[in-house]
Amino acid sequence: KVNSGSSTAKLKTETIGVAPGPYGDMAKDVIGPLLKEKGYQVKIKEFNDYVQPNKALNSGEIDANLFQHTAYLKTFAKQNNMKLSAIGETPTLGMGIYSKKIKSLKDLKSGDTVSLANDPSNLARSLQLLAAQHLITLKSGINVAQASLSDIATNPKNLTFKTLDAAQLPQSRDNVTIALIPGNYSWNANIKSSSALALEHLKEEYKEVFVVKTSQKNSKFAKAVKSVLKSKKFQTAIAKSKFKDFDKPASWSK
Amino acid sequence: MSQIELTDVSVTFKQKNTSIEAVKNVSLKVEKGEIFGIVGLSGAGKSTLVRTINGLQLPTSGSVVVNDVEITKASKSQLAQARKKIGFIFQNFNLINNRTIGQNIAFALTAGGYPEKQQPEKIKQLLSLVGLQDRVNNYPSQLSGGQKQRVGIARALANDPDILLCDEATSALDLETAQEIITILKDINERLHITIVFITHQLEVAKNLFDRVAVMEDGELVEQTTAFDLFANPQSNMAKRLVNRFLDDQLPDELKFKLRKEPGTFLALKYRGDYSLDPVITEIARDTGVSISILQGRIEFIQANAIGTLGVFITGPADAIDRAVALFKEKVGVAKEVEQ
Amino acid sequence: MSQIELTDVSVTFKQKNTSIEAVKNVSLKVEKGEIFGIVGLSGAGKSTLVRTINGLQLPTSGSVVVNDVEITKASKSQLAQARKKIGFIFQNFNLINNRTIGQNIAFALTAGGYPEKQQPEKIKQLLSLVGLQDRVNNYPSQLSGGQKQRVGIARALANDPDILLCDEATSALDLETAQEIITILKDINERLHITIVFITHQLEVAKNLFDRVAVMEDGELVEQTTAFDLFANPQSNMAKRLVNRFLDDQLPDELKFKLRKEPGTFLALKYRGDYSLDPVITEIARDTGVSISILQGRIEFIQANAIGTLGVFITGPADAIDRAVALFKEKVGVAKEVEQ
Amino acid sequence: MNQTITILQENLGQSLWETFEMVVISGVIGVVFGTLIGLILYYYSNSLFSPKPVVNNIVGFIINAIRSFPFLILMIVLIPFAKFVAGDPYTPMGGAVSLSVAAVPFFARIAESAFAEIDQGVIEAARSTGAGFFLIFTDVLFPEALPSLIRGIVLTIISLIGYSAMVGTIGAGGIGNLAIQFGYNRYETGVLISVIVILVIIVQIIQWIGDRLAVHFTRG
Amino acid sequence: MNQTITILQENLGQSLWETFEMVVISGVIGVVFGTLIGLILYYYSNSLFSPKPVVNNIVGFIINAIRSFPFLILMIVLIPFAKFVAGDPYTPMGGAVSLSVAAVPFFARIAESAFAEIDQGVIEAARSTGAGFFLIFTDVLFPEALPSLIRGIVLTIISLIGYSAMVGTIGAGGIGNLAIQFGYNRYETGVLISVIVILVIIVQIIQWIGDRLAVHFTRG
Ligand SMILES: Nc1ncnc2c1ncn2[C@@H]1O[C@H](COP(=O)(O)OP(=O)(O)OP(=O)(O)O)[C@@H](O)[C@H]1O
Ligand SMILES: Nc1ncnc2c1ncn2[C@@H]1O[C@H](COP(=O)(O)OP(=O)(O)OP(=O)(O)O)[C@@H](O)[C@H]1O
Ligand SMILES: [Mg+2]
Ligand SMILES: [Mg+2]
Repeated sequence: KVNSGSSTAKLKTETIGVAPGPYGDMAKDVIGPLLKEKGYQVKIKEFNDYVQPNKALNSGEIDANLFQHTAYLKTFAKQNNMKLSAIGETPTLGMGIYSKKIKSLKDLKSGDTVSLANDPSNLARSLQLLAAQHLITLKSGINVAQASLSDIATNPKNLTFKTLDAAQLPQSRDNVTIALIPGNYSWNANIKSSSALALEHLKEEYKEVFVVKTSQKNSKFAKAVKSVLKSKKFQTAIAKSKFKDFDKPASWSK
Repeated sequence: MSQIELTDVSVTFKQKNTSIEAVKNVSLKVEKGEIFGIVGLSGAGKSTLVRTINGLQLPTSGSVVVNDVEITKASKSQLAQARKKIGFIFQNFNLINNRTIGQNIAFALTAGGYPEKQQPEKIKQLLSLVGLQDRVNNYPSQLSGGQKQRVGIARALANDPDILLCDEATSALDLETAQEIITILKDINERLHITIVFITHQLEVAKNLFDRVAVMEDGELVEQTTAFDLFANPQSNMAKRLVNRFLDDQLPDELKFKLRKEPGTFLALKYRGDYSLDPVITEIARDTGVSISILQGRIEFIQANAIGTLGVFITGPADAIDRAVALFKEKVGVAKEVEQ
Repeated sequence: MSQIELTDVSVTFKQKNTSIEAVKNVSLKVEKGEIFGIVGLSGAGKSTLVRTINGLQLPTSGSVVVNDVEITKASKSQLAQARKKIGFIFQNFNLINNRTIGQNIAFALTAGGYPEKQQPEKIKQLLSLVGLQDRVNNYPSQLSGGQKQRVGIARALANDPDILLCDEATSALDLETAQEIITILKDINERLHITIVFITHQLEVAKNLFDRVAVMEDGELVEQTTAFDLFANPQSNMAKRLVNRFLDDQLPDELKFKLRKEPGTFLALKYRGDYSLDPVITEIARDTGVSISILQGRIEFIQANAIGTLGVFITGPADAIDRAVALFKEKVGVAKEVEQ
Repeated sequence: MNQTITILQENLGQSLWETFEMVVISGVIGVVFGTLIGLILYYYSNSLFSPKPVVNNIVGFIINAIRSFPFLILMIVLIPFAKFVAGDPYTPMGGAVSLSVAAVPFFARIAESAFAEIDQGVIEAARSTGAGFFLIFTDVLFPEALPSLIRGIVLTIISLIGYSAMVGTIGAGGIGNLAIQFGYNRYETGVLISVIVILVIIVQIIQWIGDRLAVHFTRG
Repeated sequence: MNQTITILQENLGQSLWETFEMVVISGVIGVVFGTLIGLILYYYSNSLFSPKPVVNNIVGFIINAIRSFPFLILMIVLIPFAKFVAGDPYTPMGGAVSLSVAAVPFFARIAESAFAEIDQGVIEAARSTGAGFFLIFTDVLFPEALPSLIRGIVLTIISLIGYSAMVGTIGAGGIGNLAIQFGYNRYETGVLISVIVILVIIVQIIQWIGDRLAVHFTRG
């Protein structure tokens, strides 16, 4: 029934849930126009939260979402018994360690404070980043995707950890020694990734994915999204947009 | 069966260390169409007693039966039903502050099931009865004390009650307005045979209004009698105290002093309903030759009998005075010589 | 300068469509140590007038000067200072509900700067003055109407005020308690020379208590006179209405009916302070040979003068009666024949 | 600055409308049912009516239990209910559901307090007429408590405006959420300040109207 | 289940203590300063005291302005202030700062309403003694408003417990945050339920005590 006609009257509206950050804008400003060409009017619904966009998707209130990475999606789907599927990756901005107090992680002194996000997904990533920088070690045998403060095995620098709402992290640099800021917030706060003391090595499983219900995985809309995300047009549009510095999906380099 | 029957009613207020027995074993009956008064000193328990009649105060023990309904055991709806026919005029008015006078009365009318459409007319009528027809849209705070009391009266009369309980319903009113109200109450009582229970400390009111009267002292009912006998023949100490203070004015000190310098004898003649039409004074004067001047006194006509005291000053020859005093003692029954 | 001087005081309450002139151009002076009464019908403007004296009600126009302080223009602290020496007894008590009787009085004491340590003693004293010494720890809701009023009186007396404003301070009290209070007030007035302004509709109170009295009608001050002249010689219509109702009891219908069947004449003798010590009745009886019986009446001693009315019934030969009536008319001044 | 204006132009109108929708719906429901429940609490505790501690305690317990939920949790727990009531829970309507559920017990306590302050003497007089409870409510309790209730309504509405900022969690929108999405999550200070200025004006107007009404209905 | 118990064992004690700390501090500050401001609002609006619409409007405007901030935004805006007051803003103490700032205007309106309900006649009588305002406050306004104030305090404390769940945003901890972090973000339903049960019990106890006190101090 859906044609690729250009008449707006015939456009089918699809709602995409997003969380705070650049991905909503990406969905609206870059993906939206491309989908419109395929006959879909994209409506963005903003959630101030990381749980509800999946719940809303699962219960059919929205048609897709774009706010999470694969690791989060897997854990969430498993824990909540949901059948959700990623149907394509988008460019992603990684987490970084930033500071207004020190110039290098080497300057960290014993007892310095570290702010990190309090939501499980970002917290786990932050801990992994700290571990990767050898600031802490994590217990062995844990699920690193769900690591929490209690999973810290050693903390040689005696760092004090402050878990905050992720949006608070950029501002927290005034009050702590270092802050681990997820990409979307550092981007929002206009913090240059070049100023980071360290950057996350963005694993594939931390790339942002476009998610629909598994049962809808092969719907016309899903197919349209897939084709948009794989298209050259999308890559050029990203290159011209403010998202041009984001980590590209692995498939693009091929 | 009487319209109101209290049997052995007691009300005790429990407090931390003590308890106050406001009403002690009071039994009384009020018949339909009667105007029944309750008098007593401040704090005697009058208000508390009357409040048991419409169930505002549950007695600690005893039974209250009104119109054959046992108030103490009545169900909620029975009680509401009973109350529709019992008007209550409160000592402290208890008007709805945020509603106009008219709305205050409309409330009572609606409560009694008076048709809404005819209410404005009835409200006008009730308010003009108490002289407040032009105040229908005023709020209670815009009225004087006496005006508020009159609204309370109008409200209590709204539903043509069978029984009207009045707790010092005229105490905030001047004599003229009070007497107008009392005339209205008496008229209603006569026309509609409603029963009125009326607390007052104004004995003028008692005298003009009551058929029977109960005297309370410290929670107890110390006397129950007719209004006339209360004044003519008080039995209890409390009744005597109340009535004597009303009837027997004290001779002022200045007068006593003046009299001391004059030759003569001062007598307080007690009229107790029998001698009023006999020309006692002139007869004795003629018989003994003394001169008698009337200094002071109060003779009330209560239910067509004269009751009161007259302070007279007797002058003349010493022996004539003695004879006159003796005659007065004999004729007027209770004559009392006042020490000068 | 007088202690209280009101000059041309008017108070108008504005309402939506109308405005109520509660007080109209009232000027009066009250001297130090005087007991000044205000009487009038319900709604006459008495409370409103008195409230202007301590600034609770600002006059719409006119000036109020108390102890040389212009109340209408006083600063906040001047006003507070002035009020410390003005006690006010409210018509509706206005006690602090959530504080005990003792605390209510302690509040006034503290306000007046009474040393905290001596307060319990003073409170005891004040409460026993009004007969409530055992109620110091009770809350107002646990008191009867009259008891609350007595607490209000005790509170107003707490700070040994120079001026005491009493708005129907005894209206909720029985006669006995009221007279006790009045004795107390008189005593305080005599001992401490405090000035008392007293609103009442109880003319017994007026008679016993007042030096001078103002009569209000519809917001206007229609008469200002001594207490004696109010009763002896009322000038304004309103004063006459008030006084006559107090002094002249109506002859009951039953008696009129009875008298009609008897041969004789009914006379209402008006005593107006002059003839009390003259044995008028016995003299006239002797001179004319008629018999005179006293049916009803009230003779009050007000400031050592007898004032009142006596209803007498004259029997005897027709011509003798005529002569007696003529003599009464001549001697008692204002004798009035009552149509039968 | 330009950015701010663009964002406001795009979002302000709708956000305002969403907030209006949510606050009006939950305000009305909160006030109506809150008054009702406040009345029940009052009725079953006042010695002049029908003191039944059991009923009072049960009702009190239920509304306390609801009040015990942090609003965020309440919102989540209520999603199925919101879906049942509003179809799509992730809309202003859905937000209004949880706001209403929060508002009812809040206002119930305010109403209970307003009724409890009424002079017992006036209620005695009302009872003495034999009036039914409904009439006593409409003609005595309500007018006597009205000034208090109005002040309570203002308190509730302003609280609801505050709470409505949180419904962004379930994507319900509104002006508070606008402030959070842009001002908080995206550090668009211009948007934040604009929204707060607008909120201050709205709150001020509501307070002003409420104060005026409260004074108007105080005749005592 | 085991997981739940472990989490509770590890966190419950401290979270409870943090909530207690925050609610008590902000409750006390809110009630004390709220009463004060409520008194100011009352004083400058009541015809028996010193009706000064200007002062009243300015104070009213300031507290309305504070109330206009969504709590989340308020918290963020106040971080520098919290840092100044509490040293480290990301602590329960820091949370208590924003809770206090929110509680003061909330309670100010409650107090204002409680004072406004007092019978004018009683205040006239108090004024007639020439008493100063402070004495009138302690001996008349306060006791007469006390039952209302107590009910308002209960309302405020319970609201603060609810709000305190949000201070997790700035890492201030507390039991509400425990529910959100574990129960909501980590799907530990056991923790969520346990926390809510605890909250229900706490709220119930506070209400119970408040009701009893309110009745006790109502002597009218
Ligand atoms: N709720 C209460 N708690 C304690 N004592 C009370 C209560 N109500 C009344 N009393 C006491 O009971 C006694 C009788 O009070 P009541 O009001 O019946 O007196 P009353 O005869 O109407 O007096 P008054 O003429 O002064 O109105 C008084 O001593 C009063 O203090
Ligand atoms: N706030 C007000 N607004 C409007 N009218 C008022 C107000 N206060 C008093 N009045 C009116 O002013 C007139 C005088 O009232 P005031 O209270 O002075 O009478 P009063 O002589 O004390 O009467 P009472 O003996 O009944 O107490 C009355 O008609 C009253 O209704
Ligand atoms: Mg009484
Ligand atoms: Mg008056």
